[in-house]
Amino acid sequence: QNIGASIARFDDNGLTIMRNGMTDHIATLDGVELQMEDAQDDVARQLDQINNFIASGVDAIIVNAVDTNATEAMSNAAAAAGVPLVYVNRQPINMDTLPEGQAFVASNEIESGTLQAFQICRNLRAEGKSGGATGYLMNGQLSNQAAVQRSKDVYDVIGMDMCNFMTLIDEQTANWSRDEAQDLMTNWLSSGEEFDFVIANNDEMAIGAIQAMKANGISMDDVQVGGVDATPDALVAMTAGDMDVTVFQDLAGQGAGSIDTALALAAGEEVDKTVFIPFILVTPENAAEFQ
Amino acid sequence: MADIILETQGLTKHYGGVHALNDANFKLEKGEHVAIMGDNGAGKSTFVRQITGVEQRTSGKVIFDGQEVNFAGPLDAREAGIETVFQTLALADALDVPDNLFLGREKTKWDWLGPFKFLDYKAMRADTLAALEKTGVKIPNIRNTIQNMSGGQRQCVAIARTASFHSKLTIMDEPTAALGVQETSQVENIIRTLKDQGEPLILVSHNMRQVMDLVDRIVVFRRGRIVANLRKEETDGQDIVAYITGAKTGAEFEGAA
Amino acid sequence: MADIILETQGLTKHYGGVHALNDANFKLEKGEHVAIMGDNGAGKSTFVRQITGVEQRTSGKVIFDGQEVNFAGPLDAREAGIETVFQTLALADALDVPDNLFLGREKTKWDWLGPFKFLDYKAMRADTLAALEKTGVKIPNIRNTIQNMSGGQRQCVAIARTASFHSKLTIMDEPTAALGVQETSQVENIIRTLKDQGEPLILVSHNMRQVMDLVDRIVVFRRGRIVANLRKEETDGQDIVAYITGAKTGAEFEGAA
Amino acid sequence: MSETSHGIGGLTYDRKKRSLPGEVNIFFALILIVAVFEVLGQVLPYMNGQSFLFDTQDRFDTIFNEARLRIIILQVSIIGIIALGVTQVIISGGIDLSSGPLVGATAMIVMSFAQTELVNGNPNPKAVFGEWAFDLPVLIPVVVGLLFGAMIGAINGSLIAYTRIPPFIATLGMFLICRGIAQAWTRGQPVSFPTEGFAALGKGMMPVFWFLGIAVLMHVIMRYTLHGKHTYAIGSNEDAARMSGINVNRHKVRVYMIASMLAAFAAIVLSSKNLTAQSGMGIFYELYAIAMAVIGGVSLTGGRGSIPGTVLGAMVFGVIQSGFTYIKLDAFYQLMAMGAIIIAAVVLDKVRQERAASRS
Amino acid sequence: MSETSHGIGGLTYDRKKRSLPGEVNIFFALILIVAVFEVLGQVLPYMNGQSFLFDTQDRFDTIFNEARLRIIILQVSIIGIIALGVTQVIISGGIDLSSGPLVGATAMIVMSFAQTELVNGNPNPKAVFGEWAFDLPVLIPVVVGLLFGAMIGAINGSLIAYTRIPPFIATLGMFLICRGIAQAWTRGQPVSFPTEGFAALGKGMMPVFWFLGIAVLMHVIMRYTLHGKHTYAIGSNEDAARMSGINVNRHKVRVYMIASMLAAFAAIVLSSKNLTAQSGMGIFYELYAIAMAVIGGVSLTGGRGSIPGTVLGAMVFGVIQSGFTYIKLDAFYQLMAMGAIIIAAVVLDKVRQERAASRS
Ligand SMILES: Nc1ncnc2c1ncn2[C@@H]1O[C@H](COP(=O)(O)OP(=O)(O)OP(=O)(O)O)[C@@H](O)[C@H]1O
Ligand SMILES: Nc1ncnc2c1ncn2[C@@H]1O[C@H](COP(=O)(O)OP(=O)(O)OP(=O)(O)O)[C@@H](O)[C@H]1O
Ligand SMILES: OC[C@H]1O[C@@H](O)[C@H](O)[C@@H](O)[C@H]1O
Ligand SMILES: [Mg+2]
Ligand SMILES: [Mg+2]
Repeated sequence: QNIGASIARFDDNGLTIMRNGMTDHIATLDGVELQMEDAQDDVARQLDQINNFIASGVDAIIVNAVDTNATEAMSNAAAAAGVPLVYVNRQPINMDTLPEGQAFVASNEIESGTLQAFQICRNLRAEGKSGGATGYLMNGQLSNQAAVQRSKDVYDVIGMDMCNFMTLIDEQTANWSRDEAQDLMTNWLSSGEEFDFVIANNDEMAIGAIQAMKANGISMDDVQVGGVDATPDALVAMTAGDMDVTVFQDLAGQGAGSIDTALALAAGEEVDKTVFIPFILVTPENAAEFQ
Repeated sequence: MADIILETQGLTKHYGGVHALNDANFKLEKGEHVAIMGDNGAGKSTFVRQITGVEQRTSGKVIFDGQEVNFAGPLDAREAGIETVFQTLALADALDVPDNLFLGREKTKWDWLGPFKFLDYKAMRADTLAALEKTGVKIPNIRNTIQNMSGGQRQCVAIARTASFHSKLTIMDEPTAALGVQETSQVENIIRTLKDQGEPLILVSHNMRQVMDLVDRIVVFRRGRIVANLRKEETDGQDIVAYITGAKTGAEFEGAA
Repeated sequence: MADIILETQGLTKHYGGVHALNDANFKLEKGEHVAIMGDNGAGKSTFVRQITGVEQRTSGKVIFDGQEVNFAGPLDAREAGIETVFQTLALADALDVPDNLFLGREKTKWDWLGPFKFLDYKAMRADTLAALEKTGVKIPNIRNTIQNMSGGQRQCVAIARTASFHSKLTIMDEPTAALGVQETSQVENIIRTLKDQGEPLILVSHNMRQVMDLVDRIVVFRRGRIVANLRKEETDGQDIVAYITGAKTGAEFEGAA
Repeated sequence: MSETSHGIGGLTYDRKKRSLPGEVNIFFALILIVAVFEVLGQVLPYMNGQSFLFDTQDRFDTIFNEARLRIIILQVSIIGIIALGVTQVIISGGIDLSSGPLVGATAMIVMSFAQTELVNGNPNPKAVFGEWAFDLPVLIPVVVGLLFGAMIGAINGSLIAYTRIPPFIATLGMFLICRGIAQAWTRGQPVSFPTEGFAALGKGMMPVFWFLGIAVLMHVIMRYTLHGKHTYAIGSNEDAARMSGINVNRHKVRVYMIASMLAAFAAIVLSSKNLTAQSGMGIFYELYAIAMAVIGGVSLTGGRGSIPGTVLGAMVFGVIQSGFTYIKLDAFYQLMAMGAIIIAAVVLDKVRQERAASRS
Repeated sequence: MSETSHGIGGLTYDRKKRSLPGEVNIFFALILIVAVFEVLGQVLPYMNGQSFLFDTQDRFDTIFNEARLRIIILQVSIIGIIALGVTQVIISGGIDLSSGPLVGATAMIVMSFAQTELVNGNPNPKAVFGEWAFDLPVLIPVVVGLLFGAMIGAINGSLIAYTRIPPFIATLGMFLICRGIAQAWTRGQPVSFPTEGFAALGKGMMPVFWFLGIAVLMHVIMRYTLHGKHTYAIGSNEDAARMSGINVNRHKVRVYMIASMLAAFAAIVLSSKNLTAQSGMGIFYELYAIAMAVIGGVSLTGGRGSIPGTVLGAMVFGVIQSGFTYIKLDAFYQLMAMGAIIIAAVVLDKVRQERAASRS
C-alpha cells in the first residue's frame, strides 16, 4: 500500500509532532509505505503535489491543508482520479459536500483560542482584577488561518460580559517566532505602560514574551501569559511558574488516525466521514500529564 | 547673427572641487568646421557633454540654431539636430552591428503597433553594410556582438552611425584615435563630404596633421579655459603647440589659465 | 637562441567562425623594440591576448624566456615578467589613481597579517605622483575615482602602472591613442628609457611617425596573418602602408592573406 | 539575407563554425535530468522498475505516462507566466522581487469580484462585498486584476526610471507593500467560492495553455519588435541606450508594467485553479521565477537571454519536482537536491558555453 | 599627505568644495525618520503626547528613554551582523541569498552541541545527541558553528569563483540546501535548553556588543587592508582586477567565507538569545541584510559602499520597527509602511547625491 501525504509546512512545530505521529504509526504497520511532501505553505504547490501523487499511482492521499478554503480543488482532483483522500488537522471548507471516498480527521481552532483566553480571564478575575485589566495580543503569521481564528477567539472572549473588563493595549504580529516576540515585547515595554496579561497565538511567542519581560525585571507573578500548543519548552516554562495557560491538541493522535482512515478508505471500507479531536486546556495543575 | 549655428556664453562645469570647464565663450558658424585641441584633461569632452545635455552645466548659456537651449539629456540634443560621436562611443555591447547603428531610430514595419512595431532587420542590415563601407573598416561578421569587435571596429561603428543621419551639427570627440591608417583616411573623407554639404562640425582631436588638413579654425583649451581661437591660415603646428602647452595665450584671452 | 625573449610558433586563435589570428610565427630578441602594425581588426590585440594568457589560444606555442609557457591567466603572465598595457586599459573605475596604479601589488605594512595586511597609503601616494610625473599628464586630484578621469588621463594611469615596475618584457597596445601632443612625447620618452635599459618591448600602434621614431623592427598583420617583418632601416612609411593595405606581401610570407 | 556571410571589407566568415544558441545547452540539461530519473526508476530497488515518463501499467492510450507529462508542465505554468515577465525585466538590467507578493494581493482582490452568491444553495460564507459584487461577468475580475497589476508595475517602473533607485530596493519595498495589501484586504481571511466562469480560467490544463500562449507572444515581442530590441539595448548599456536617443525612462516603465500584469494574470489563473485566494499565496514565487529565467540563460547583468530559454528553465523545475515525488525522495532531502540541481544545471550550461567559446 | 591637494601637473584642486561622503545622507534620513515619529507622538490624539526617544515619565537617569534606545539597536543587531558580511559580498560584485537559511541550519547544529543535561532537575526533553554532548564547554558549539559557516561559504565562493556561475544562482541553490539541512537535522523538531555558558553569548545587550565590535573590525578591514582594497577592485571591474594580477578566485572564496562565518555567528547569538533553535529561524534575513546594506549606500553593481553605511542602514530598520510599535500602527499597515519607508530612504539618498553632484 502506498500513501502520499502533503503537509502544510515541515518546519512548523505543531505539525512536526503530527508528522512524527504519522511516521511512528507507519512503522508499526506492515507493507504500508508513506511518502510525505512539504507544501511549504504554498496552496498551489499542495495541489500540484496531489497531482504528482496521482501520477505516481498512490493508493490514498492525506492532506494537511495550507489553506482550508482550497480543499475543493483538491477534492475534485482526487475524486476525478478515483483516489481516496483524507484531510488531517485542519478542517476543510467543503466538509458538507465531501465526495465519496473522502474524510477528515481534524480539530476546530475555535476551541483553542477560546479555551486559552477564557482561562486567562478566569485567572485575572481570581487575582481580583475584574475591575479592569489591560494586556497585549501577539498574532501568528497574518496569512495563517489558525492565527486569524485564534485572535478572533480572543476578541470574542473579551466581548463576553464576564470578560469585558479586559482591554487590549495593542496587538501586533510576531510571525509565530520566539525571536520576533522578544523584540516586540521589548518594544512594548519601552513605552512604560502598565499591563496585566499577554496572550499569544502560540507557545513560542509566549516564551519570547516571557524572556523579554524577565530580562526587563518584570515578575512573572504579576502577568498572566498564555500560549497554544503545549510544546515541551512551554511545559517547562509552566513548571517554572513563568507561563500560566496553554492548550494541547493530540496532534500525534490525529496523524495516526489519518493513516488508519486512509488505509480503510483504500480498502473500500465504510468509515466515519468526520473525526473531531478536541483541544485540551493545560494549566500548571495538569501540566505534568502532558510531559 | 542668423549664420551662427552654436554659441556658448560663460559655459562652466565644476565637479565638486574640480573646475573642469570655466567660462567658455564659443561660436560656430553654419557650414564651418572647427577643431578643439588641448592637453588631456583640458576640458574638451566636458565641453561636449555640456552642449549635448549628457550632464547639466554649472552655469552659462548654450544657444543652438538661434534658440537658447537646455537639453535635459542627449535624446533632446539629438532631436534638436545634434549628432555626436562620444569619446566613450556609447555602444550596446550585447547587440550586433546593425542593432547599434540603428539604436534609437530603427527601421520598422507595421508602425500602428506602437512600441510593439516590428523591426525591419533586412533593410537595416543592407543599410549597415553601406554605411560601414564608407569608413573603410573590415568586419568579418556584422552579426557578432559589439563586445567582440576590435577597438577600431567599434569606433567605426560609432562613426558610421553618426554619419548615416543628417543633422544640423555634428560633433566628433577624437573619432580616429583607435583607427588604422586606411580607416583614418576614410573617416577624414567622410568629414570632407560633410564640409562639402555645408554641415557644420566640431572635431576634438590630438592629431595636428588631421586638424590642419580638415578644419577652418582651431580652438585651444587649457586647464578648462579657452586660450586661443585661430584661423587655420594664420597659424601652424608649432604655434598651436605653444598655446596647448601654455607658452602662449591668445590676446583676447589674457587672464585665462 | 639564448637571446630570444619571446617566440610564438603557429599561434592561432579562432572565435567561432572568426579566424582572428592564424599561424603567427614571431620572434623578439632581448633588448629589442618591435612594433606591430595593421588595419583595424587585423588581429593585433588578439595576438597580445594570446601571449598574456587573457584568452586560451586555439593552437600554437608560446616560448617565453627559453621556456614553453601556457599562462592560465594574465596573473601568470605578469608573474613570469610580462607587463602589459591593454587596449582596454584594465582599470577599476570605482578606485582612485594610486589604488589603480598599485592594483595587485600594493605597498603594505604588517605583512604577517596575510590577506589582512595594512595598506601603506602614504608611500603609494608619493610613488604615484612620481610615476605620473613621467607621463606628463595633468590630474587635478589623484584621489578622484578613475571613472571621473578623461580618456587621456586614464591611459596615462595605465601606462604609469606598467612603467613603474621592472619586467622582462613590456607590451603596449596603442598606448598613446588618446594622448595629447605633450603626453605622447612624454610616453615616447618612457619607451626610449626602456630601450636604454635594455628592456624589450612590443608596441602596437597605428602611428607611423611614432613607430619610425621608436622601434627597431616592424611586423605587419593583415587579416589575422603576419605579412611582413621589416627592419626599420630597410623600409619607410609608404612601404609599410603597402603591406598594411595588402598591396604588397613579404617574400617569406607568400601565400598569406 | 541569411545566405550572405554578413562580412564587410572582403573578409569571409565561416558560418558553419558558429556557436550554437545557448538554449541548446539547457535543453540537453533537461534531457539529462529526465534520463537520470528514468535510470533511477530502474536502479532503485524499491521502485520496482517503474518508469518516469512511460506508461508501464497500461493506464493510458499512448506509451507515455500522460498524467506525468501533464503535471510536469502544469505545476510550473503559473510561476512560468511570471517568469516570462521577469525575463524581460532582467534582460533590461533590472530585477523584480515584488512578483510573489503581488500574486497574493492580486488573488485576494480579484477573487472578491469573482464570488458567487450561492454555494450549494446557501449564501456564500466568505462574501467580501455586498450583493452587487456577486456573479459578475468573468471579465470584471480579470480586468480589475490586470489594472491592479498595471498600477503596481507602473509604480515600480516609475520609481526605478525617474528616481534611479536600484530595482532591488524599489521592488523589495513593493514586496512588503503588496504583502501588506494582501493581508489588509480581508484582514487575513481567505476569499473563496468563485463563479463557474471564473473557475474555468484555471481549470484542468488551462494554465498550460496560458503559459505557452503568452510565451509565444512574448517571444515575438522580444525578438522581432522595437520593445524587445530596446529592452536588450538598455540592459546591455543603459548609458549608450540613453545617448542613442532611446527614451529609457518610458521604456522601463513599460517593462515593469508588462511584468506586473503577467504576475497579476498568474494570480488570476492561480486563484481560479485553486478556487480560493489567500494572502500568503505566491510565497517565494519571485525567487523561483528569477531562477527559471537564469537557468534558462538570462544574464542577471542584463542584455542577454531569451523567452524559449526561460520556458526550458521552467521545464527543468517541473521535471525535478515531479521526479522527486516519483523516486519518493524524502522531503528533507528534496530541498537539498533541488538546490544542488539548480546549481548543477547552471554550471553545466557554463561549462558548455566556455568549451564552445574556446573551440576552434 | 592630507595637507596637499593631491593634484599633479600644476593643477589646483579646491578641497573645500568636495562632496560629502554618502553616509551623511543616510544619517540625515535616520534623523528625519526619528523626527517624524517624535512629531507623530505629539500629534496623534491616542498617543497622549508620549515621546519616542525621550523619557517623559522620569523612568531613567538620563533624558532619554533608554529602553527605547536599547531595543532599537538590539533588534537589528543579529541581522546587522549578517549585513556586515553581506556588505563585502555586494561590494565585491556578488550577492548572498543563503545567509537566512544558513542561520537556521547553523542554529540547529550549534544548539545540539550546547544542550544541558538537566532542565529544572528533569532530563532535557529535547536532547539531540547522547550523554557525551551534554554540558560541553561553550567553545565547542561556537567552533562547530563557525566551521560549518566557513564550509558553506567556501562552497559558495568556490562555485562562484571557479565555475563562474552567477552568485544569485549559487547562493539560491545554497539557500535551498541550507533549508534542507536545517529541517533534516532533527526532522523539524526544535532544539532547546542550552548551557548557561552558551546562553550568556546572546543575553541582554550582548548582541549589540557583537554587532558593533564586528562592525569596527570589518570597517578596518575594508578601509585599511589589502582584503578590503581587493574587494572594492573586484567589484569595480573584475576583469581589470584579474589583469592587474589579483588572484580574484581565491579572493572571492575568502569574501564568501567571511560572509557565511558572520551569518553562522549571528545564528549562534540568535539561538543563545532565544534559548532555542528552530529550522525556520532566519527566514527573510537575507533580504533584510541586503536591504540594510543597500539603504546604507552599498551599490548592488559592486565597487561602492561602506561598513558605517551599513550600520546606519541597520539603524534605519531598528528605528522604523520600534517606531511602528510606538505609534501602535495596525500590523496590516506596518508592512506597507515599511516598504514605503525603505523606498523613501533610498530615494532621499539618491536625490541628495544628485544634488551634490550637480552643485558648483
Ligand atoms: N565626473 C567627473 N568628476 C570629477 N572630475 C571629472 C569628471 N569628469 C571629468 N573630470 C575632470 O575634468 C577634467 C576635464 O576632463 P575632460 O574629460 O573634459 O578632458 P578632455 O579634455 O576631454 O581630455 P582627453 O583629451 O584626455 O579626453 C579632467 O581633469 C577630469 O579629471
Ligand atoms: N571575442 C571575440 N569573438 C569574436 N570575434 C572576435 C573576438 N575578439 C576579437 N574578434 C574579432 O577578431 C578580429 C581581430 O580583433 P583584434 O581585436 O585582434 O583586432 P586589432 O588588430 O587589435 O584591431 P584594432 O586596431 O582595431 O584594435 C576582429 O575582426 C574582431 O572582430
Ligand atoms: O501554521 C503554523 C502554526 O500552526 C499552529 O497549529 C501552531 O499552533 C503554531 O505554533 C504554528 O506552528
Ligand atoms: Mg576627452
Ligand atoms: Mg586592438
